[in-house]
Amino acid sequence: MTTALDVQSLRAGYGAINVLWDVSLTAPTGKTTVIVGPNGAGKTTLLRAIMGLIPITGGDVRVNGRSLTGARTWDSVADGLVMIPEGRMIFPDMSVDDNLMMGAFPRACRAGWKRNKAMVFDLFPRLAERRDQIAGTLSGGEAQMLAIGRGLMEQPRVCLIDEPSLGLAPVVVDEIFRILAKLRAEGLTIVLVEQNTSRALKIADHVHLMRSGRVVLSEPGEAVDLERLHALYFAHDDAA
Amino acid sequence: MRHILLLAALVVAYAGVPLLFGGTPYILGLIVAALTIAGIAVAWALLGNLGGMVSFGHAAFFGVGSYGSAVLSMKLGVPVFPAVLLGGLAAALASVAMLPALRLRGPYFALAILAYAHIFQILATEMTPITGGAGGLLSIPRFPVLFGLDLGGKTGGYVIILTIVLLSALAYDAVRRSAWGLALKAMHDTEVATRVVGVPSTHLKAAMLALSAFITGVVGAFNAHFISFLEPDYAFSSTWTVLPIAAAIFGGYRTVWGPVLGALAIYLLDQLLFKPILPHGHQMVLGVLLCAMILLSPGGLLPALRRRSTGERHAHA
Amino acid sequence: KDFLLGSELPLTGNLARVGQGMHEGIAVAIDMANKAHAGTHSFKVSTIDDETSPAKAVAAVEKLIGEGVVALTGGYGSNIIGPASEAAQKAGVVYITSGGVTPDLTGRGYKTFFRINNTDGYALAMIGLVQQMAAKKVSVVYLNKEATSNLAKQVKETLGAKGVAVTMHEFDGSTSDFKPLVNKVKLQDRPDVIAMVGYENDYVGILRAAKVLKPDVKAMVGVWSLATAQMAKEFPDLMENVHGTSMLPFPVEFTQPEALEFAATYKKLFNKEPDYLGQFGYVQTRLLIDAILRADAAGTLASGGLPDELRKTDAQTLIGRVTFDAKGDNPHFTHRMGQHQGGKVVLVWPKEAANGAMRFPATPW
Amino acid sequence: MLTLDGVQVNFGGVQALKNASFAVAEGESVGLVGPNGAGKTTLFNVISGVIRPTGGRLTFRGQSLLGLPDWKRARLGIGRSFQIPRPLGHCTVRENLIVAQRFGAGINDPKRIDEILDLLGLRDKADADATGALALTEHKALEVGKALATNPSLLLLDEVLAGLETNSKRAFMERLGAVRDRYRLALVIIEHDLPTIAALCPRVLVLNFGQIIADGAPDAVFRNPEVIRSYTGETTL
Amino acid sequence: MIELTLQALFSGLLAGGYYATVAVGLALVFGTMRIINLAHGELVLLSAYIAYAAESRYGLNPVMAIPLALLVVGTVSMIVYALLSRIRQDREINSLILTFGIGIIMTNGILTIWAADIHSTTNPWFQDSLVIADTLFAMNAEIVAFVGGLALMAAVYWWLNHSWQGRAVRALSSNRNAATLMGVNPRQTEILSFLIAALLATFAGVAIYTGKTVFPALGHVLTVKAFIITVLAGMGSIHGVLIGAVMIGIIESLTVTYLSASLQELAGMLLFLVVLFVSPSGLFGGRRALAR
Ligand SMILES: Nc1ncnc2c1ncn2[C@@H]1O[C@H](COP(=O)(O)OP(=O)(O)OP(=O)(O)O)[C@@H](O)[C@H]1O
Ligand SMILES: Nc1ncnc2c1ncn2[C@@H]1O[C@H](COP(=O)(O)OP(=O)(O)OP(=O)(O)O)[C@@H](O)[C@H]1O
Ligand SMILES: [Mg+2]
Ligand SMILES: [Mg+2]
Repeated sequence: MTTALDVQSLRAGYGAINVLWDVSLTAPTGKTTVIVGPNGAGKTTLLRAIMGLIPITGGDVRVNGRSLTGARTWDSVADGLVMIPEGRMIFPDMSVDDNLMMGAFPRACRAGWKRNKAMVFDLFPRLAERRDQIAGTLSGGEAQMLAIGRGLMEQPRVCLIDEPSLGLAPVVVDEIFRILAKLRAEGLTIVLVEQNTSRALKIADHVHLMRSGRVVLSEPGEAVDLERLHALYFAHDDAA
Repeated sequence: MRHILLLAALVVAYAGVPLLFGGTPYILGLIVAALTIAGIAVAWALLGNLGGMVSFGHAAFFGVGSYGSAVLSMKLGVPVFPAVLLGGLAAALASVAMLPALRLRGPYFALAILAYAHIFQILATEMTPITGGAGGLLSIPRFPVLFGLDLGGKTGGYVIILTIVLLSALAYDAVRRSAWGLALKAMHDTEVATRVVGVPSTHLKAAMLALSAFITGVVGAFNAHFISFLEPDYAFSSTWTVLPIAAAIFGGYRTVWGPVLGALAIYLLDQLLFKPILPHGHQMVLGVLLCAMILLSPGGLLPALRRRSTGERHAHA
Repeated sequence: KDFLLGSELPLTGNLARVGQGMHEGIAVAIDMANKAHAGTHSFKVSTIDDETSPAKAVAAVEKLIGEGVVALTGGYGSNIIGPASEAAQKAGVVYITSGGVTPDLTGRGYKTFFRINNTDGYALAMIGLVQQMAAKKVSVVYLNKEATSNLAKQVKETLGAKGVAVTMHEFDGSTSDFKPLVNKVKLQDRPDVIAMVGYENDYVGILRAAKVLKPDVKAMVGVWSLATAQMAKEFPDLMENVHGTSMLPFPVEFTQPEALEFAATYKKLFNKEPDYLGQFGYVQTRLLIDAILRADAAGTLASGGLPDELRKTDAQTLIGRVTFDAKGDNPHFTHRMGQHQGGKVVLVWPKEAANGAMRFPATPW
Repeated sequence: MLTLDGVQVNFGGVQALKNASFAVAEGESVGLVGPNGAGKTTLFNVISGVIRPTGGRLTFRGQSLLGLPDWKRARLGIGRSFQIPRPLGHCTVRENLIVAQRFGAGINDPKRIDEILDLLGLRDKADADATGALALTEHKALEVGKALATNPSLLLLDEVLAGLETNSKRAFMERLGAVRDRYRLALVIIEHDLPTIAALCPRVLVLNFGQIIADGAPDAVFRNPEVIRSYTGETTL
Repeated sequence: MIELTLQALFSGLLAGGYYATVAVGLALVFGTMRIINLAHGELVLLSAYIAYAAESRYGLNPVMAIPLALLVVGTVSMIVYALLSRIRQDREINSLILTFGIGIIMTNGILTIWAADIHSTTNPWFQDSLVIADTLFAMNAEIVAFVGGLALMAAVYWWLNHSWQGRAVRALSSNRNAATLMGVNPRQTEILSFLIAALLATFAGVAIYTGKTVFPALGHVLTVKAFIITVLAGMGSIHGVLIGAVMIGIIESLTVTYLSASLQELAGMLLFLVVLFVSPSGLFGGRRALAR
């Protein structure tokens, strides 16, 4: 089993505020790694740091054995490391269609844009209906679908997903988890941040619990017990 | 301690400067010109910082104020001081014509105001019977002699414009500290969110526009009576927009005194230092200065000085 | 003895070009005076750029007076000369200029204000030429600035009184495409002559539009910087046959020794042929220097005798005879009209000054 | 208290609301659910005056809201939150509430502001910059706080619980209930989390394609086949 | 008089072409970096002066001077970009002031190097008239400028809307972080759009040199006009620029023809205001979300 993503003693934050305190975790190739944790634990910050959206102040991130130190976001993306951010990170002034086309921007994905777009429209018919609408006027849930669809256009090899079910109607959440299960079956490396713990655990190969910028629990998916996990959410930060 | 310093500054400004430069009308004239720019700069910064509206057309208010006051005093015989206030009022009234522009944001607003300035200038040129057309108005009444002080002279003009600038800055400060100021600050980029908690944002912005226009109009009226001459190209010249903006930003437009400091610094440096050294290219130095300020201390001169003296960073607005 | 003169001129801003021209003329006058009086007197001029701004012109005048200048020569643009000369009047210092022609300036009756040219002189020349052409219909195309519209209106009134049909077309300084305007003249007015009153780039614009539209006119006439060597050189194919005010022909055919020396000095200092701006600047400064020397000799210079001495002026100059009336205006001022002919400027009006035949009807196309 | 009668909203070709009619009584709590893009947020925008309906009527306490600008509606007692938090620019948390209180409620009552801060657990963030240093939960709390500071009688909350982790969600929900009871507010809340809705609201409205397709008690509504097909899917209470 | 009207419309169209070629570079940078480059007019002017220098000194046809002008204007553009990219705080207003300062420096630099005289091409071909159907008159220079400008604008339009890089440029301006997540290299992309703006400025400069007169103060005039048209068009809309510019050109020439040439500026301004009040984000401004 190879390691697709290897985070070692990572430190990062926003300006003077440090958020991540020596975070270490790994995501094996072809498996689904789930990160859970209370609000403000630093999950999003971790994903951003991996992608290079915020500077890393300590530690290292390796993707397929290569260190990302000094690498820029766009280089990582070209190498197949993709993040699906929450729905606010769409291109608000562009049409739905152009948003999706931007997903195919990395050179390797350009050839397949037709097929991929058809697939996205198939998954989210709502987006097909709204393909010419300016993305900034989409409803919250529609924007979330767009962010996911756009990420799929990027043909990820390692995919970081931040709370894909946020603000979506229950039927669509079902659909999202079906997609995730399918991607997992296809052998994609997934790092999933999700608040909907019970559903996330169902597709998890491995689970990490983050709290206050630290990883406080790492277990294989089948070993995790929901009750215990929730208890840990609440436990006081003895380390802090 | 603060109060003593303040008092000392006031004494120096009101008594020291005229005593020192009373004999050199050239220098005093430059200081008056610099303070004229400072007055507009304060008004511009008030609109820009509190109202969140960048204007490229303050020349419109300046021109309307100066023409309003000049025409009132020349054609209707209104005494100069009331005429100056009425000139300010005329500029505030002119800002009412600009209310539709409040719907616009950012560069859209800035340019709409510029268009207004142009229109007012053309009106001043075309309304020959009232404004004297392209030839303008000559021999506009000067400020009168009051309490033995000839306010029409350089020293008198200095005292008047100094007072106008001080009062404007105080008004700015008062608004900024009020609940209105807080609401205005809150409106930046989040106007809808501010409205749904009950803030009548358009009214507030209109009030800021009118206040800014009023101050600019008064400054324009002062200038008309001080130099005793007007013509459309001069009264509505883009200089009255460009220099105050440069001054406000150079000095730090998010502070109350930055624009004043900026105007004095830019104008006096340019005229006293750069012009003698580089008679033709001195404006180039102004350009270099502006660029350097933006790159080295984007908050402006005043915040930079404060940082140096206190070692602390100052917050927004 | 050393004399310091002051000069306040637009060297930057909208009027930079004309300001520079006058500046050169002043420099030539100073240079020639220093040569003529070498050993006895010397002259210097302190120049301040007014940046084409009235307030800065006032400041400049105050500064120069503060430096102790004997008198001021310079100024361009009536709107700037107005306040600037007012500041000079207040200090009792002579201000002599050729840069502002509106009647308002001399209308103030200042004791210290002098000028060697005026709107009347330009209007006379333009009207004279148009009459020489026996034009029945004239279209005046003019810029909506003070000096230009005053001149245009004067031309209209005088020609109108003489039975010429005149139509007026005002335009704005920002106009860059004159085709609609010229087309209107071409199709609606059908004049014999198009008279233009504006600045250089307006002329280029109007002439270009006319060259494209080819209105059925017999002549194109203008004032100010039109019949100049500079224009002939920069726009050879546009200027052919165009008429404009010009004191001297080009290449300059000087006969008087003063004129020859002027041209030589100009060439030496600036390495180019003098143009009308330089001439005016030169003449006003020479007259000023003469008066200064007279006042100095009479011992009245320090006691404010310069204005009176200037008023006594009666001289033949490069621009003809100059005297000053009580208001400081030069009643003798009449301009001449030249025509671009094959890269040269030939004087064609008045008859006395003409050094060649007027080509008529003739247009650049 | 609030009645909507045939409210319509069109965005170009899109009909975001067609003929929406319902009423909310004083002190009543209503859950508003429906598929994504059903028009829920649009409905709030119409009620709070952020957008103008293309047709229909709406009244608040007998007074027509049509033609009334958004800020006047806030002063009448309609408070709302935004789905994507919108803290007021360049202000601290407390200043956010001060602006809302001064302008929305027309009073100056620091005690009440402290009360709201406590109630929403924002006390220790009171002087933090509202646009920068807040976590998601705190942003959502602030949204509620701004609305509360205007002294509303009707509170419109748009997905204030979304994205919260289960425990925080439960805690926040309890706070909301307490706030509502404390100030005797009428509440309309948009939420995709069915148990939360069921716990907070005795009545649920379901919107689909801009139309109200169900209205009633939660268990009844969530058993409606049309609601299941279009909205809840496999998820049950 | 139908002839008068037709010529007025034609002249307005051609004038609009000039306005558009000047404005489109500004609009591109405005649309892609949300930066109003107040030195854009000076860049255009610089190109015109390079053409002048090449023609007067080496007798080069102005069109042949385009590569040289492009080199100079492109280099200056890169300096402007390098300075702009150092701005961290209050980007919108500070970039305005920075480019304004650069504009002052350039205007005075041009004044120092080339003096205040007016210049235009001496090549007679550009001034020769072209007559269409005996009623429509134009200068060759105007036709060249119009056709060339149109072709360039069409190319830029296509690039921005249908090419991968062009889309990336728009994405970057819409949401910078999200764009990098799509693999967009921001710096490279911005430099590209700056260079294309420089190309447009170069062309516009040469077009103005051949069809109009140039003088140092012109840069500022061009910037203001271009800025107005850009705003009229709406954020970064290329076809909006063309339509807005032609609207302004035509309204101006109609005003000259039927009212007075001294009112043409007024007419343009009024048109500008009317459009903005009807549609606050310009003719083709993107509709942004109201409230979520
Ligand atoms: N732009 C920012 N500037 C300063 N601090 C920030 C910023 N964004 C987040 N933070 C802070 O960083 C910490 C971690 O935030 P982060 O968004 O990573 O948490 P999270 O685990 O993703 O939580 P959630 O479940 O709410 O999404 C929080 O305390 C938050 O306040
Ligand atoms: N300006 C607009 N132009 C076109 N369509 C719009 C516009 N604004 C909103 N819409 C559409 O109107 C519909 C209703 O949007 P609304 O935000 O009310 O949905 P919602 O019910 O709140 O959905 P969600 O649960 O996803 O937040 C959506 O399909 C949206 O795309
Ligand atoms: Mg998060
Ligand atoms: Mg919604």
